[in-house]
Amino acid sequence: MARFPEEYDDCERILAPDGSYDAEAVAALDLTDEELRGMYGSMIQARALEERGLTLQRQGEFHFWMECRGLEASHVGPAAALSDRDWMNTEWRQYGAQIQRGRPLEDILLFWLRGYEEWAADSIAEMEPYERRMPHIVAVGTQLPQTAGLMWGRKLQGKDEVGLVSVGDGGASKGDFHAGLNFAGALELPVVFLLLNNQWAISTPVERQTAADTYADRAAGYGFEGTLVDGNDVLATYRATKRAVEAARAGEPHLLEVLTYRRGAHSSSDADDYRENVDIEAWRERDPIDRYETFLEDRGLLGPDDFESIREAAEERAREAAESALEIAETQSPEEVFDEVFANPPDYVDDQREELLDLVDRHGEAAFRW
Amino acid sequence: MARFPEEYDDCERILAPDGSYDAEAVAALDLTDEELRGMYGSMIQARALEERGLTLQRQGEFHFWMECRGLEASHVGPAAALSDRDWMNTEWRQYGAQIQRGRPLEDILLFWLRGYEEWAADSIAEMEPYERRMPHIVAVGTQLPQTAGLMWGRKLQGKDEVGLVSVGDGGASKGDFHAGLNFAGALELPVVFLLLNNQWAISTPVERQTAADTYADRAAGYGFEGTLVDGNDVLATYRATKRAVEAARAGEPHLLEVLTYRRGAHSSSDADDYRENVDIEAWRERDPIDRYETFLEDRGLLGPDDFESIREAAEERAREAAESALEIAETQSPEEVFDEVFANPPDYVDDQREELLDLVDRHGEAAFRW
Amino acid sequence: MAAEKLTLVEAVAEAIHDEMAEDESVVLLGEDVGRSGGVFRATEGVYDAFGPERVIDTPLSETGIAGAAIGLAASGMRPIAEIQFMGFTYAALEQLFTRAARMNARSRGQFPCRMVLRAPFGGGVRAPDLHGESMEAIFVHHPGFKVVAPSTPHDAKGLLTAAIRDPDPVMFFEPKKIYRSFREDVPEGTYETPIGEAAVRREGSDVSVFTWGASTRPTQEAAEAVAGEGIDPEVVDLRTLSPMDTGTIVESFKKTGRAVVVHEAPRTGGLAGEITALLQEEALYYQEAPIERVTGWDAVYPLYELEDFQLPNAARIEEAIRSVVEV
Amino acid sequence: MAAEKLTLVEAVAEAIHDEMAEDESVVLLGEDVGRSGGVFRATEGVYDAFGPERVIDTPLSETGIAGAAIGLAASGMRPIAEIQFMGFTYAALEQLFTRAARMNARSRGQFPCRMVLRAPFGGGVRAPDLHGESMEAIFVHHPGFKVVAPSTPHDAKGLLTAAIRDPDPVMFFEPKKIYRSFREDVPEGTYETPIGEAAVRREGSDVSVFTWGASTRPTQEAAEAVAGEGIDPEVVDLRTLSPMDTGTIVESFKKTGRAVVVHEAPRTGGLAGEITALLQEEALYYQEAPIERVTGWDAVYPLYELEDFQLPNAARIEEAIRSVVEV
Ligand SMILES: Cc1ncc(C[n+]2csc(CCOP(=O)(O)OP(=O)(O)O)c2C)c(N)n1
Ligand SMILES: Cc1ncc(C[n+]2csc(CCOP(=O)(O)OP(=O)(O)O)c2C)c(N)n1
Ligand SMILES: [Mg+2]
Ligand SMILES: [Mg+2]
Repeated sequence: MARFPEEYDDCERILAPDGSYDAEAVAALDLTDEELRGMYGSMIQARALEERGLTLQRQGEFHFWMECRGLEASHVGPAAALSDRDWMNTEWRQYGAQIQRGRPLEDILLFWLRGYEEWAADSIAEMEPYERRMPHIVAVGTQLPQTAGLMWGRKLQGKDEVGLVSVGDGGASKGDFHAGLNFAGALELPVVFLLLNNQWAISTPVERQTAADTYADRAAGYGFEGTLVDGNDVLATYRATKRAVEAARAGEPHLLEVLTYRRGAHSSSDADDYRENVDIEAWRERDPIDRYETFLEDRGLLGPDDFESIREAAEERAREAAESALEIAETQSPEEVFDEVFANPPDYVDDQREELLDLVDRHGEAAFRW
Repeated sequence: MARFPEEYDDCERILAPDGSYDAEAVAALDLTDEELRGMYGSMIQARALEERGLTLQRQGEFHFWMECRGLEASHVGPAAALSDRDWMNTEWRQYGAQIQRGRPLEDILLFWLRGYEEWAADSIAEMEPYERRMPHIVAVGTQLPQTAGLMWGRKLQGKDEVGLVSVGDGGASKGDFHAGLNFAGALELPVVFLLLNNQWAISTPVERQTAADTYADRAAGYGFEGTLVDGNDVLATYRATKRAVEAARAGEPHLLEVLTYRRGAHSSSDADDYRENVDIEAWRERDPIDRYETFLEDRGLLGPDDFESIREAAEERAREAAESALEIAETQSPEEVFDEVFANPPDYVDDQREELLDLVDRHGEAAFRW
Repeated sequence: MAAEKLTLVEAVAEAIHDEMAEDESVVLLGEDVGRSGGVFRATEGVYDAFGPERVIDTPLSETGIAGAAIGLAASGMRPIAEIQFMGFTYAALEQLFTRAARMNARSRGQFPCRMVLRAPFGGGVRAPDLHGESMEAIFVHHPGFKVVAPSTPHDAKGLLTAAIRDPDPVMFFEPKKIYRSFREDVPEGTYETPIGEAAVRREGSDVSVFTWGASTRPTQEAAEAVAGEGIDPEVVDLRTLSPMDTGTIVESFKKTGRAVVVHEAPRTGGLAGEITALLQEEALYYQEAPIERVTGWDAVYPLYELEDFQLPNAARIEEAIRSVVEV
Repeated sequence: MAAEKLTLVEAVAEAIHDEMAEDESVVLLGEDVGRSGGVFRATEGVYDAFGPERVIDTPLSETGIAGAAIGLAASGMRPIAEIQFMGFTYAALEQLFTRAARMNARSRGQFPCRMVLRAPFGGGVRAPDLHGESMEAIFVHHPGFKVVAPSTPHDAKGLLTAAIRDPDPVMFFEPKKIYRSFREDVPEGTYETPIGEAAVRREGSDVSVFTWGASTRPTQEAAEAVAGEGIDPEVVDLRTLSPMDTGTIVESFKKTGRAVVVHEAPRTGGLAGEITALLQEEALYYQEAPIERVTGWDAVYPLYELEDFQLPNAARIEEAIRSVVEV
């Protein structure tokens, strides 16, 4: 695989790294100024959250954090292209996509602190757009056939909804990838597969992950179309997803490969000392936020002062959200071990909960800490 | 997916259903008369074995049998294209491939009677060509990454060997398919993937198995080439495999889709009452043996009397092999339950074997039969 | 309620049929479950009744089937997924363990994983490798599942109905050896046999024999045989393996003070160990003899003719009963 | 032999390194095992020593890793496959159960499946879901595997060496919580700690405590604590879970007449049941009190701070010891 989007003839792009752009294509996007500014806000908020998360992880408040800088456009554009009724099953690293759909920062952070998620809605019908997602998976790739099933169910219920599901260049090697795409093709399900090719799966570069020229090439093997897009161009990822979502709504799944680059470490547990011939600098020059700022300025939508104030506000929100999330997480108590293990719990759950609470009672919580 | 090979522009063929052929292509095959007759013998022997197996199954001698008629060319040609040192991991249904490589009929049948296989060779170095295979898998598709691993190992040992592994149109939906092909591509392994598209996986037709236009299209997603071949043309399957084997030997895996049709039931347990719009007759007209006989006659290699005598000899051999296999299988004794559970068995194996033998001793074998 | 004489496999088909008729959100998916009615005909007639929208012959991928079922459940549907044989559930385990079992907990109740995964289990049908597996213990060990294994047509229908209605993921294992072994009266119309309740198949006072699935048959035979010798065994068919009916198990043991556990699964790490530990903890002071296990051997499942020596048979069970009673 | 102070994870790396140096047919494969030295650095330095031919960063597919390892074994190589966490072995189970465990039997010895599958197991590192699994029981239950779980650097090196040399598929589970908890003298050069032998970590006469992996630490702590109260526990670290060292287990119990089994895995269907059944069968008449289990709860593994309440700790173990001794 080649490394840069421009090395592929058929890689879609609207914004070049230097901020120059295809004005006609922009016009055709039919995005309001508000919407264009909104995507910027999401990217900035994602980066601010990222920085907060990293800091808190270093301070020992978070056990774990996944890095996201430079990847913002790859998932913010796609999230923006969804309708409110659509579903979005992204992975943890895609903070920007969650933010773009309106998920509260606190909620995002709480997942990192507690490992589970909560919904406010009582039923699917009452869900906010950001709530239209399944809980995060941990076993990479398993979300793909699950999303196929989810959208199959919604289709059977006569809903006109599309599901966007993301997977990485690494996750694309799992058998679930194959099953998910093949089911979607065979059953004509309204699913857009967003392949976030950031060229690394922990320490494994994409060249060792697969000999394929592009991931988009895999679509043909499932009977539908694939598209390759510059993942650092938020307008291009938006446009391609929009098109894919339309196709999916008409019963034709789509595989969208979004080519970007993981500049940071894999996660806070990763020493990131294994890369050979990396060119982080070249990718920093292709930063998705920088080029979008140049565009926004050129279009007169935002200026340097705005950038500054938006950033500051985003940092402030990230700080507040983190504080509040940490506070909420503090309140976890031992009996939560048994919360919702079952929807209709057998007796032993109560028995064991009592056993635990009795132990905690007699020995004190401290005896359980290490 | 279309149903007949001729509906695909790029489907390779040498012999047409009516026996007419591309003489230049035949010359280029560089096959001796002996070799051309040999493939005929294998196909005839496979069909004779098939008939014997079905009869014995109906008589209750075999518990289970998988049907093969009409599929002979799809695997005999590929088996013939291998060198003696190459490996071949086909599935059970491919009797002809085993026969072509010299596997004794008795040995093939014994697998159906005992569920395990035996090798005469002490080591890989001493194996006959037909012994160069892994034991049959039962979980469909699992053979693919295994064959990748096998050939990886042989490559690491500096051997110039290629592995041919077969999978069906159904098995191609398993995650193992994805893993096997992707590993082979990424690690540049000498593997030829033989996709035997007989258009049915038990009751599931290929149109419901996948929306892909051809399976050969999947190769690009793993970074190598794919070819579609008329699976009822033994010369075409031979040629395409030969080419694929050469590519694999040079480090380039290959996906060979061989398009044929399962005319019979899936297995002896299958009522075969589920097919819609089947055109068995159209496929009988495309029978691989019929067209090859026309070819052989035209070339003066064999005539009607030869066909007759070859068939009779094949039937006789199948009968003898079955008798002998049944006789050998009779000799199974209770302690075999524990045979080779481990290469280096822990004590409990002996303990349990003794426990069983003691039970059999005291109660008699009859008490264990139902 | 009127009743009809059904085999176990017919009772399975009837439960599916009736629940699909009652609840539009029930769908059936799996390999060959539709047009062919399943390799064991356990879904016979269902496709004809409900058509290709609700009865789907899937591509050949157990990962895909389980994954899709999980997604269907999340969407609000109630999927019944068939895996052709328990030995083919292995490719579904990642989906089941990492997701089906955890979804309710990880979403704090927002997305219960209402699904049933059906698979025939156990040996005795002279089929190839992987067609005789009894690995129910691994599903019992992994938290988050309910695990059911009926042994009669009546229970098969009632338990499957309960499983389909249960909000949690239920692994429903059908004893294929006795799919067609006998018929019994099965009520027409829907009814539930509660998940989590064992059935005492034979009351007795001398020894408790615990078993489930196809092994209940040789166990009952053995019990009748030793009854002729003056031993009075109680036979408890667990029916549900998770949650186990610990009440019934412990009560029976307190009465008899002796126990034999019978299962087809390999001995080591099988559920006989769990039952023994339970009796230890709850009723040691009632115990009068070592608890014996009559199980499959710790062997790679032996095929065809050799199956006969792997599965617990009446002779072995009788012997175990006599041996614990004689102590 | 000279010795060096190593942590458990360093001992693992050393065993791999030494065996690769001794035997050309040993290769290492897995996600991130090469250039990065593994997410836990358990293969640190191995890539530098043996290069990209013998140390392979594979694509992200546990199915592929296990399948390739099985094929490598068939080719005559001796693969060591790493699965990043036990919770990711699930995608490998079909390959392992249907093939690795059966290959020797189904080829009647022609193709032994000489492979080691290494995976860190157990909780306690405050990592996300699937990073705290203890599902060793499912591998013990499936015939055809050997299953090893060391708890000290010395044993880790010796057992891994033995595992690599063993002709059968060995599941090698490393207690990640104590990867770096302490150092001990580990001999330089290669040596084998025999598979199938338990280690008595503390001799005692009042009660036998059976455990393995990371739980040996709180168990030893608890043993010392109650020793101060005049109770004299014997601590047996099983080290190998299949085959279990039934001799040592039964002997210890015959001596003490009382037992506690400690494991992180969920209680129901865990190996404590197996051990209890074994003691029942072999030594009931030595038994003086119910055998207690101190285990993980039957809960979906609780994460981060809540882990503390899931894992057996010294307080719970002490209490169980006291309770069985007081009877
Ligand atoms: C089944 C499974 N195997 C291994 C892991 C450990 N793991 C977590 S993230 C990761 C790499 C994923 O790479 P990619 O799919 O490219 O996503 P990215 O991290 O780049 O966003 C790995 C191996 C996992 N979570 N699940
Ligand atoms: C993992 C797995 N699932 C299901 C089965 C049951 N089964 C046996 S053969 C078969 C169909 C295979 O179809 P295909 O791959 O096209 O091969 P064919 O039978 O046509 O030769 C199925 C579903 C199996 N053996 N393995
Ligand atoms: Mg990546
Ligand atoms: Mg087929």
